Amino acid sequence: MSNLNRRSFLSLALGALLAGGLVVGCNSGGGTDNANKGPEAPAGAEGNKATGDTIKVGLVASLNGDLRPWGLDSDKGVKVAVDEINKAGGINGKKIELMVEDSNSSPEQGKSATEKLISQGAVVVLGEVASGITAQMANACTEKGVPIVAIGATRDDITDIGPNVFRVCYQDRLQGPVMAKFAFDELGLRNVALMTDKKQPYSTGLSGSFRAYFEKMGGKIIDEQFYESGQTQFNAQLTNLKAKNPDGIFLSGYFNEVGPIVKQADQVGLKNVKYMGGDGWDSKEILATGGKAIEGSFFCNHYNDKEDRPEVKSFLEKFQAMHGGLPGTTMGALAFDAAAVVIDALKRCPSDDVSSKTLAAALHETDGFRGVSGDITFKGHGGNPPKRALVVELTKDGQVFRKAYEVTDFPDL
Amino acid sequence: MDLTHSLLGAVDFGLLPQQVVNGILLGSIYALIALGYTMVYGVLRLINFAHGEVFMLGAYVSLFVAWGLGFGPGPVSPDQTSNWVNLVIMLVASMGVCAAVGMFIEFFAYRPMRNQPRIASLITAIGVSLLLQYAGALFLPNSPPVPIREEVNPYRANVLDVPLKPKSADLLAQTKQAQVALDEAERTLKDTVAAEGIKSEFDLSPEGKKVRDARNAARTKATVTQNAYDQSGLSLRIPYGQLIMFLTSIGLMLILRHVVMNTAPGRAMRAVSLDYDSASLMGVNVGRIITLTFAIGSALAGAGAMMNATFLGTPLTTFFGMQPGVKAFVAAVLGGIGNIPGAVLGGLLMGIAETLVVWVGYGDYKDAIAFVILILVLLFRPGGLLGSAKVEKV
Amino acid sequence: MSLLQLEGATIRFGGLVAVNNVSFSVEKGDLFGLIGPNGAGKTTCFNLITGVYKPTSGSIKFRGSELSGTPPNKVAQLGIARTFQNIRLFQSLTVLENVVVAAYLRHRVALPSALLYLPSAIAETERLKAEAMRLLEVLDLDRRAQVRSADLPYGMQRRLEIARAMATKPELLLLDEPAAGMNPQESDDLLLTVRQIRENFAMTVLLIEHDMRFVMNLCEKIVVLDHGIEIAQGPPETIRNHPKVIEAYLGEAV
Amino acid sequence: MYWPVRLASILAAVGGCFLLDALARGVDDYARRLIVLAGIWVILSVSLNLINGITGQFSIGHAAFWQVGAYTAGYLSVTFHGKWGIDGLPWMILMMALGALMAAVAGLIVGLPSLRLRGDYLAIVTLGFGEIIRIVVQNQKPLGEAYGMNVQPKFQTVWLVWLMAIVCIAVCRNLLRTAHGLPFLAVREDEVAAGAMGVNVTQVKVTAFLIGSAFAGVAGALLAHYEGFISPQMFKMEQSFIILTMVVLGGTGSITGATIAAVALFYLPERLRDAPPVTGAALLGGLIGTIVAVVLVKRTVDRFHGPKIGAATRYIGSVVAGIVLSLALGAGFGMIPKLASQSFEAEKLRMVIFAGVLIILMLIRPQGILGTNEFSLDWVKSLLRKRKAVEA
Repeated sequence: MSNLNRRSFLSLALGALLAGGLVVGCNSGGGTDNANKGPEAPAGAEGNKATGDTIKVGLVASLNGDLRPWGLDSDKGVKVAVDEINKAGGINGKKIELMVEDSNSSPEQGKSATEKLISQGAVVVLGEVASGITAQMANACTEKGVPIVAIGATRDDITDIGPNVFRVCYQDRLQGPVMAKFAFDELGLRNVALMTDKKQPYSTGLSGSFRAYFEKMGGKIIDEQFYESGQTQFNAQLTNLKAKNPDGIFLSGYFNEVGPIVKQADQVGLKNVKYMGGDGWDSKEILATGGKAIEGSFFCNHYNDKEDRPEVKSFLEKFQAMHGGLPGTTMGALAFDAAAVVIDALKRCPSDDVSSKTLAAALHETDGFRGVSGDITFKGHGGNPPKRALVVELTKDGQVFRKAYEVTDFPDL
Repeated sequence: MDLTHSLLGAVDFGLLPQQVVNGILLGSIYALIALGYTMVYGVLRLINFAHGEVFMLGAYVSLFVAWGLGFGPGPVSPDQTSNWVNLVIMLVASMGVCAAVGMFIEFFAYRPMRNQPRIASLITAIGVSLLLQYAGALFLPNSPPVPIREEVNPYRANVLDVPLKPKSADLLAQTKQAQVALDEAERTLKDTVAAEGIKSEFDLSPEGKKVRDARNAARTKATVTQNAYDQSGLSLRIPYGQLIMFLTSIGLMLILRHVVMNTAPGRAMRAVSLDYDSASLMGVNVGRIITLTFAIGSALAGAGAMMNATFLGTPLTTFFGMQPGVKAFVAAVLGGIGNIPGAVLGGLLMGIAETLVVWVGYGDYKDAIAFVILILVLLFRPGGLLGSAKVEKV
Repeated sequence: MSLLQLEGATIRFGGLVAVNNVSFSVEKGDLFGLIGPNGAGKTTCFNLITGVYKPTSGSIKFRGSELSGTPPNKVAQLGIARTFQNIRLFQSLTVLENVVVAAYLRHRVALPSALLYLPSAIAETERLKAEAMRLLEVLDLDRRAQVRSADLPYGMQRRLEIARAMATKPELLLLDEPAAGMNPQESDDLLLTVRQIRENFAMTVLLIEHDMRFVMNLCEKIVVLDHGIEIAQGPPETIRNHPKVIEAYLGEAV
Repeated sequence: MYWPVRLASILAAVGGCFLLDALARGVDDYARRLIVLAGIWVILSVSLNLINGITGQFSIGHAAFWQVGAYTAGYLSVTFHGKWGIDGLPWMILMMALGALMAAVAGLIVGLPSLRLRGDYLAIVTLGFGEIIRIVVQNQKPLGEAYGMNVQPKFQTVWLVWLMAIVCIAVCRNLLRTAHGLPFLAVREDEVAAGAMGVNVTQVKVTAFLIGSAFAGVAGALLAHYEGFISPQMFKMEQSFIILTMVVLGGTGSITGATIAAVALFYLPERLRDAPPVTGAALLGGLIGTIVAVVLVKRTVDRFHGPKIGAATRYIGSVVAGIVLSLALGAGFGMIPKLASQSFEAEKLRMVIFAGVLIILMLIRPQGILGTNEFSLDWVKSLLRKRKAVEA
């Protein structure tokens, strides 16, 4: 029927093969072969080796989609670091060739981008800012034996994916307890409610770690309300919360929703309540969306651009010079750190053998690297450097540094 | 199903009236956007997937107008004040630009497809929607997402308090007392901080910490008494913004209904929606009527966008139209798509349903409930609540 | 026992009684006409018989068993096939495919074997196609078998509708204005064809028609409806002179 | 002649898949991944084509079935793998079967309302169902909530994916080749007439949903075990739209069209990764030039009925005019310093180009690449014949 017959079937099968063959033809590069691979970690995953007079470094960033603001910042941050080393003559005479790919804020496109970078010879992959995408990328990198340095993926289990998964940010494992401790000890809060963005793995993870530590300290989590990013009205959740008499509310989501939530909480009639959150709050805009109600709230951050450490100052100057403006979010700094820590490790690689393998080894040896967001040490810590976490207060003039916590402040973690 | 939260344990029936009010206010946003959807669908039978993006553009227009009015991205001087005139300017600009954009999209993307199967226009609509999202992201400020400054809307923070049952006078006194005590404690703490010569209350000496603990205790007490006072009576809190949105959607519904029922273009719209070819044979300028419909529908999206952006302060990205767009479409179908009061009814119903789901403690299923209700309603009334399922002539 | 028997069949749409207490019976082998002015409820009658609508009250019996409430496809399986007033062909299918759809009713091979393209399914397809081709020959459409049905000229589309209905091998064939829009020549041809069908396929035919000449020449029994009410019944001669019928038609003309 | 041809084509299909697999071993992982994902998209597109194109049921929630399949297979693998004493290919086959089964159950649940609903109402119900599934999954602790879940064991082969794609294509094609497919087409064309001809409309619709969703379930199982990781993000609403777009773009009801469109639409954004950066001036100029070219081509399509040669010249003329205009405008806008200095990386543009191509294709060829035709030698021949006839 409808013009279908035997021949069309064959032509179809041929067409399919042809389509496949075309792609094969376009992309035939010298990758390693591990199709039909079993579940175990690959034995022959050797990663890439730098050849010629450049060292290829890949970056996956959300240049499109929901995470675009963070993606653009991480793109800029990495470029500052790469530009700096290349202007200084590169590493042992080899320039860094930065290859940027878009993840379109989606995990599977992030993975495609990663595989593309690896197939093009990247010895290391940088990114992403979101844990969900990073997890996919880490899977791909682990299979190929290429190290990955995550920028802002704070979810705890990301680094469990493989031995060469690194990150330059702290973990939710720390971030939650930091805020819990701060709430309990410094703010004197005892009855705290949570509001969690169910669509964001980041938010659910952070709420969980906050809850666990706060309860461990003797505080009470009196309620947890849920929403999804993209929603705009939260009166229903807040009305519920008000009836529970919280003295503090921990908002683990991103600032897009946090601002309006706090604003609406004021309208619902929540008074004298302290609002707290994680690094997802980090943005200048939260003051505009949260209005007066959000002033005097606290959240956990990686660094503060008003710190007078030399690293911060010089980073901000370089960023300003290159991009004509300051980074909108912390991701600029973290991305710079991710690139800088890789550059630092590349310098320690044997100059005749710059490869994924030697780089991973060098990364593991990183000890006390002075990053913009604080010292980074992988040595003895796997991919999770013991980073400090800052508690900052939102005032009408912006973020004001209030208290810093070290990992050592939490011996019970 | 996740049974971690027990159903009835979390329910506080005292909150029900407030939650229903919340639901109505939430629904009025859906209703406002759904009106535009239903207009376009009613006349053209086209699911205008780009409606959400027109809504998004409307919000950006409001943003730019707000910037132009002096409420720019930079710091705003404290004496910079706004009034309703500014809001009207934003509203008119937003509606106007959206109407233009709607007509533009109709002309370039939908008109050429008019004699094609409807699914083809649907795909074009999806294409337009993607294009506006991604192309918008290149040119419009969205990194980081930008909100409209709250200062531009002086009514945003206001709340209408409708007392149903008076609150306890005793508790009021206690609350005031607690607040005074808290203020006192804050002052003491401030003095202590100044005396110790440190930057903030978080670097206090052990003695100073005691002062702070006292302040914390006072704050907790103030919170508790305040809440007790609030809960001693029964009053409905209605934010001005949402109230205005509610009244606007009802008003627009009445106006639209009047236009569609009692005016010449309205009659033409109905004629086109009933039978396209006959209408054109009867001398209706179908092209113009469709353009007009798109203009009105898009202008409504513009109105909704302006209110959403200024009253709720949602930060804008070029992707933020998608979700309200889909929700509004569901509301329109729920009420009976093509039916103007149906769109409002559907929107309000969805708002109430979503709110009640949150009320019983299932906020994580909030976005699903709209669809569950939709499916149930359509199973029993395939034409939606107020719509009539078309009986096909055989 | 009559082949088809309507007893007090009634259907209301809201306030409108489209068919009001209509009773008539069609015997096996009849060439039965159903006439009346526009809006008399003729097509609604067809829709009641074929299960498109369920009667509000009254009964419709086919070979003695109740039809009302039976879904259209079951009615077709029981042996009643129809054509449509406003042609409803499967437009993007070919002429042959249109007929095979109807013949598929009597297929003997289950779906899985078709999905696997087993020989049984191929043979079955060939059988149904051959069957359909024979019907197309009867209606003189065989040379157009591979044409998209939407591309056929109007008269042929009407004939294809009949061929398609016949492919279900019905005992009772309902024709809804088969001659509508045809010129006198075409309509005469059709008349012969319908007679031929009845002879060769032993079918009973119930038809709605506006063309009085056509009905009077063809039908042996006629029922007249007006405003949903049955106003006359009998052989063509009786109907021709029936005062109520004349009034109904003349009234319409004025 | 039946069995020899049949066996030969089966062998050709299986052999072709292994050949592809062998070829894919020679390329890098990125290219291989694209080949695999393209296969998965082909399954999705062809299976939705059965529901949407062939049976005419307007479903825009296909990603939901995909998700059900993926999570079923993923969860079962994580929980039970290694406990039932099977591994490797048999396990994978089991997972595909179970994923298909669960997706078919979901298809049944969605198919049932379709008995009462038509067109846009059905569309919104399927869309809603997709969202419900996503939200329910997102709230399940055992399924990893919003984060998703790691799936072990991985099963990463090219041949299996493409074999399933071919099976899916073959099933749909077999259906259409026999008389059994006609009732499906009849339901699409006219439900009332189909019912009157004895077609059990209910059964046909539900069958279409069952088969279509089962294949989407297979695609889900394949994806879960290929990626080794699944998350609700991967099955969001936009994915359903993309699948739908593939079907419509390929030509409603055309299996080959769905296949070609799936491969093309999947590769397009990936290919665009390599496009060079453009300046603001060039972008603006190109945009206007493209619009003009499209309007001109569209005008020819709609209004020009002369000989083919004339049409062809007009097409070429339109495109040339578009290119010349974009170059001229690009140079013109280049005078404006702000536009000249602003550079857009292709990475940031690719989704815009994707959307643009989509709109342009629909405007120029709304019936889809292949219309309702299948791609075959006969079709090409008939096309050529028609063309000759017109020219003569």
